[in-house]
Amino acid sequence: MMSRLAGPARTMSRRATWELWITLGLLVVLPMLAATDYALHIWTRMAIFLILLTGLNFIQGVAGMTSLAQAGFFGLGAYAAGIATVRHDVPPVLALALAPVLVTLVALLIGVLSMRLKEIYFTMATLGAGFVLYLLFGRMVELTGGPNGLVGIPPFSVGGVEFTEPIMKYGLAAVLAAIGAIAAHNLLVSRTGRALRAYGASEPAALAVGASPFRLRLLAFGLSGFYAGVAGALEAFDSRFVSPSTFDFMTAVLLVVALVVSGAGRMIGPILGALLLTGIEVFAADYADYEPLIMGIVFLVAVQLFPRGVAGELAARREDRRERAKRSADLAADVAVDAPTTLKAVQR
Amino acid sequence: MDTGLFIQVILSGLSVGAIYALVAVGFGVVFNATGAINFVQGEYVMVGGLSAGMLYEAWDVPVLVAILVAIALTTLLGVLTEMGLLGFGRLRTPASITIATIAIAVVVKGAAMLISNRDTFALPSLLGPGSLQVLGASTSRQTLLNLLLAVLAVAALTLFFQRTKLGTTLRAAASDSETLQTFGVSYRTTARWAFAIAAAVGALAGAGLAPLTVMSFDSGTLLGLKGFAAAMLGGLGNPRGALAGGLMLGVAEAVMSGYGAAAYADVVAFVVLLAILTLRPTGMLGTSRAVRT
Amino acid sequence: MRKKIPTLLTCSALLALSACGLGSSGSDGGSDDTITIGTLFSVSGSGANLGDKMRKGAALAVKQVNADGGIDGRTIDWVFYDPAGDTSTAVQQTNRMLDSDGVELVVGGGGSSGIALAMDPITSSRGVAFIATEGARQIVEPAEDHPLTFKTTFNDTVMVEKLIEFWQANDITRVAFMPDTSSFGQSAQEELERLAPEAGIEVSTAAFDPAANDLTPQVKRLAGNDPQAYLAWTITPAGVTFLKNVRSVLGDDVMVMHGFGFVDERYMTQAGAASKGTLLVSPKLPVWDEIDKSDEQQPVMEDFAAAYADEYDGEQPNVYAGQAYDAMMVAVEALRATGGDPDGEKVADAIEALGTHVGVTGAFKFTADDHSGLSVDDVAVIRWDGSRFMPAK
Amino acid sequence: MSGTEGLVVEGLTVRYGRVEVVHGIDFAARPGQVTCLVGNNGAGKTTTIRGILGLQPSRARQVTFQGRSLSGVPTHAIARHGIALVPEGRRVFADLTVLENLRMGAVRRNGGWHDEVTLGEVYDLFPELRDRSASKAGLLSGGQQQMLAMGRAMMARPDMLVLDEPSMGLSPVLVNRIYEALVALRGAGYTILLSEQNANLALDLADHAYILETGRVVEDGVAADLADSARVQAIYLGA
Repeated sequence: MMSRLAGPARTMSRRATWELWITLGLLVVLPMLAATDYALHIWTRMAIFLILLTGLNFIQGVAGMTSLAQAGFFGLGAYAAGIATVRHDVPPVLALALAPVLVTLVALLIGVLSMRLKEIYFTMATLGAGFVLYLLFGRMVELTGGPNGLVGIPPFSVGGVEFTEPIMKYGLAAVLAAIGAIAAHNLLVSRTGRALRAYGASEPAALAVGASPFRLRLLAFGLSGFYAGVAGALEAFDSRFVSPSTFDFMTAVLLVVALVVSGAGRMIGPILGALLLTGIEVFAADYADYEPLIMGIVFLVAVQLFPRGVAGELAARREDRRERAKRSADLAADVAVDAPTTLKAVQR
Repeated sequence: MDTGLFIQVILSGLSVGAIYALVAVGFGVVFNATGAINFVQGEYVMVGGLSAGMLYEAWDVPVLVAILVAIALTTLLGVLTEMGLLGFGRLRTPASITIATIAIAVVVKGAAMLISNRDTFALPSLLGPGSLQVLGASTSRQTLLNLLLAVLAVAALTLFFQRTKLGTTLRAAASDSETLQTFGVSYRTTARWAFAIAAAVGALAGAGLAPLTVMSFDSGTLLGLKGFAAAMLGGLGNPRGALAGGLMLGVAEAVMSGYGAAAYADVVAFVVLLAILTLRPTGMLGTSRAVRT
Repeated sequence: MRKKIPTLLTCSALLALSACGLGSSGSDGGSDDTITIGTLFSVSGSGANLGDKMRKGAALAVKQVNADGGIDGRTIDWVFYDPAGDTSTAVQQTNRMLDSDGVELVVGGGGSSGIALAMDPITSSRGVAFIATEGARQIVEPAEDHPLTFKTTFNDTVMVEKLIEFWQANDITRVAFMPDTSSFGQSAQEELERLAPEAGIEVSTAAFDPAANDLTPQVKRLAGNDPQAYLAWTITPAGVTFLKNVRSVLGDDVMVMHGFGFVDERYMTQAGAASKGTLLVSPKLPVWDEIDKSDEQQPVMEDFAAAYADEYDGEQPNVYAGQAYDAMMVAVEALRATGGDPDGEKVADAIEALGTHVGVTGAFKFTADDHSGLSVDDVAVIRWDGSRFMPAK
Repeated sequence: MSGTEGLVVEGLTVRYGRVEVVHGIDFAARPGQVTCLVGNNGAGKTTTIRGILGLQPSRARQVTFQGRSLSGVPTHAIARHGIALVPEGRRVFADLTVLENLRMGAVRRNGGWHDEVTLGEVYDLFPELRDRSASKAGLLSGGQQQMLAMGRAMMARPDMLVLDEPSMGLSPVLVNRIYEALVALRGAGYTILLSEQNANLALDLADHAYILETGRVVEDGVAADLADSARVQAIYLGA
């Protein structure tokens, strides 16, 4: 079992490193392509989505379970940072550090309760958790400002320098997104990461490398919460306004779909998904009345076309091609020499 | 203790719970056939109620005819849902089918928004406008009808599943759909029937709900999610469980509205969903289906 | 390396798409013959119905102004986006309007107070005037913190004052209040709980979810305090359920009231017999044909109703259409006063100097301290008599 | 390997995910005969059967039944060509009663739902099932479930009966019981394809046999002749 895993694991690591470089490269190149204030807002948003999706990728792509709680965690991070700075005058730097910790704790708590459930039941438990968070954002008026939202969030600042310029906001989000991507990559190629991936592929394989599936999944879920917490705090300092509508059921679904159709479980998935989400936001704005209909159709077509994700689908096609080539070689050998021993030799 | 309030809370819970029960039944039927959670279920309720309302208000169709046509239309939508999900032969796992149902729900809602021109539509109660007085509390006559509908629908479906060839086939599909295929029954046939039944029951819920409030393109989504919580509460896939779960959830919400923090009433369904999944995921009346790994 | 090519291709395709999306929208507004006005209304998502009515009202105003030769010969170039009820989308779209579409003045705040509150800091920081069409008074109060932001809707304070005035005139001291849990209901709840006790009115409150399908537990619970009037505050269909439930639980004699968000003939008709006799605090628009001809607002409302019906296949305008129409017209009046200069401060000064702008919703008197401009005099208590709205006695 | 009768398989390759399990095997099941695939656990017997029935993605130069190609045909349509499966592990419909399970076997056959004649034949062959006809199938013992699975397949009145490891997990007494039933079915003229690890029993019953090792046919011939083969002895000892 070990030996069979080792080979693919090594190529997977090489591929992951390559995809990490693409991700980091895009974070640098994108603002060079378009650097107007508006474009920088969009790239900032993309970087925030990248962090969210990198986090979601641990649970969706690696552990192989769908979580609909990511929007709720995102909101929890945003409200934690917002409430800390607005109501308790916590310095933004500290708020940015505290928000992910809080969200991680909540994620672990929900994880402990729901982690042992089978796939679809786990998904519905995360839906419940996400919805409870979303509803609480709107109901706890004293704390969150209720449905009107939380106003007056200060800009992010370090040592008296306020991050109000679009380029500075982008810089902050991009640096955190890059750190997040590098950390995710290093974790994925580590022993734990291999165990996690093995777990996503099949349970016995993970058991064979001596990992506890429960703890691995919990780790993945906790990480998804941590990343969502960072993204949430960034969102609060970027918009300087937080309201429940941003963290609703639709957001949770869009995050999952964007990741699934772009390639869950791959290092490249989150950046493709983030580009997709920002792309949708930019383009959908031009089709006011038909937007929900178009979104739904695009979303359905994408899921039907790429059930394994764009990246996964391309990989599968490559494999198919290689397979076909090998098969024609097999057939040729079969016709030429009708002996099993020779066949065996060809297949090597 | 104020008995009037108590009775009122129970009546209200049963009134809304009957609707939840019908939605929950739909979730169970599709889940049994496909293993997936059908997020279009709430939209079936919306389409059923909205199209009946549109037929009645905009085209002056008699109420009963409007309801029957609406149920037929929604059933067709159920069949179309199956085609949209499985017609391309690419979605295989329950998880991917579940995600795709969300996409279809968004399409249905977007189309309903345009077709209804964002307007609301209502239906009159089939039993007339008066209300029923019970021990100092009061409820619409439609409530009685809805309870009756929910009980009858569950009884009819139970009979259907136990006594008919098609119903037995659907139960066999729930038990082991792969083996069923080796006896010549295609997965898509059973799935299509399941979606059609779920849609018809959903439309019935919509027609029952429309006289209590008014329907708009936006009425289905949250109702669907709450109906799912009810289904989990009673045990997913079991019609009698759906009835019990629906009524329990309805009453729990009403208790929150009548005695607790009313603003938090709609949080109840999701707390119940979380609690039932973590404590007793097979539901109160559930079978021994494996839900944990 | 070769293996990566498909992935890279996908990547760069997406990239190119995004980049061209950002580039193509970079039309520069502010050319000499047009003035670019940007608007957000949620015409999809929940509340789509009222967003659509607002869009119709604003569109009518733009059409009329441009047909009359525009503003000093410059026509309005209207940019419209739909944030679908989501504030973070609205923030992006506001940035887009200001940074990329060349929008010089913003009218309409997405159709929900939360969105308008999120937009205000962005427009203000760019020095752009913003005329909102949403309810919450925090959008414009305190005025010194919002020098460039105005709104053409009633502050909840004004509505609540009118309600208290009405209750006092009718010897009502105990009121049951049912706001929904949206921003619309929450804002009203804050105001009512702040102002009613001072006026000696006892308010008992039970909130409800806008998607609720039965409100009898709340009604019955509030009935325990023996209130003399039941008031709901919502814009959603749940208001119909409220009417039906109150009548069912408490009979026909009790006083039932709704806020200005529910002034809609369609809702009233759909509630059937349960809506008869419902009292509503409202602008005068729904009863424009019943009020005294000497009222300075009367001809404005009549013209608006006629033009609206003409434009939209005989449809009658509601208060939302009126608010949006007013917001656009206030912007136009101010721009005419500045000679077409859209500079935020100049526009704001012009609005404050308009004196009285007689609009569809009321006679606006904007001042440096009051950026909402409407007063109790602009509010009417109206009554649904079973087939139409009438002024209440 | 001539003729259009029976089942003809040439160059069948079946994979589970990325792992190829069956590597291009050839065999045939002639009408009116019992054909047996013999091999150890993991030799690819079940995978082969699943591949033929379309339950597992497969490739082949040719798979025909009674002259009609089964390649690319979905499982439910293959079943309608007249092939009925008694799957590995029984796989009875646990929530259905015994009677309902039997009726499900005939669900797609004209008048099959009310076919009391075949039902009578099944009950005569397995009287235990008649006694428990109203019980939930999930409550039956392993042997009874095996009988039920066989009865269910008989209800389809198939042109060919495919049995996958019918003796697995059963006590010797019950194994004998099942094989007695198979002898009776052979006598009744059924075409049978049998996969079996219990080589001696299977070769006793079969007319023709194929020995599988790690996804390949390593030997084939008249069943009686193969019984003495060293390979078969190895399998028998392994089992």
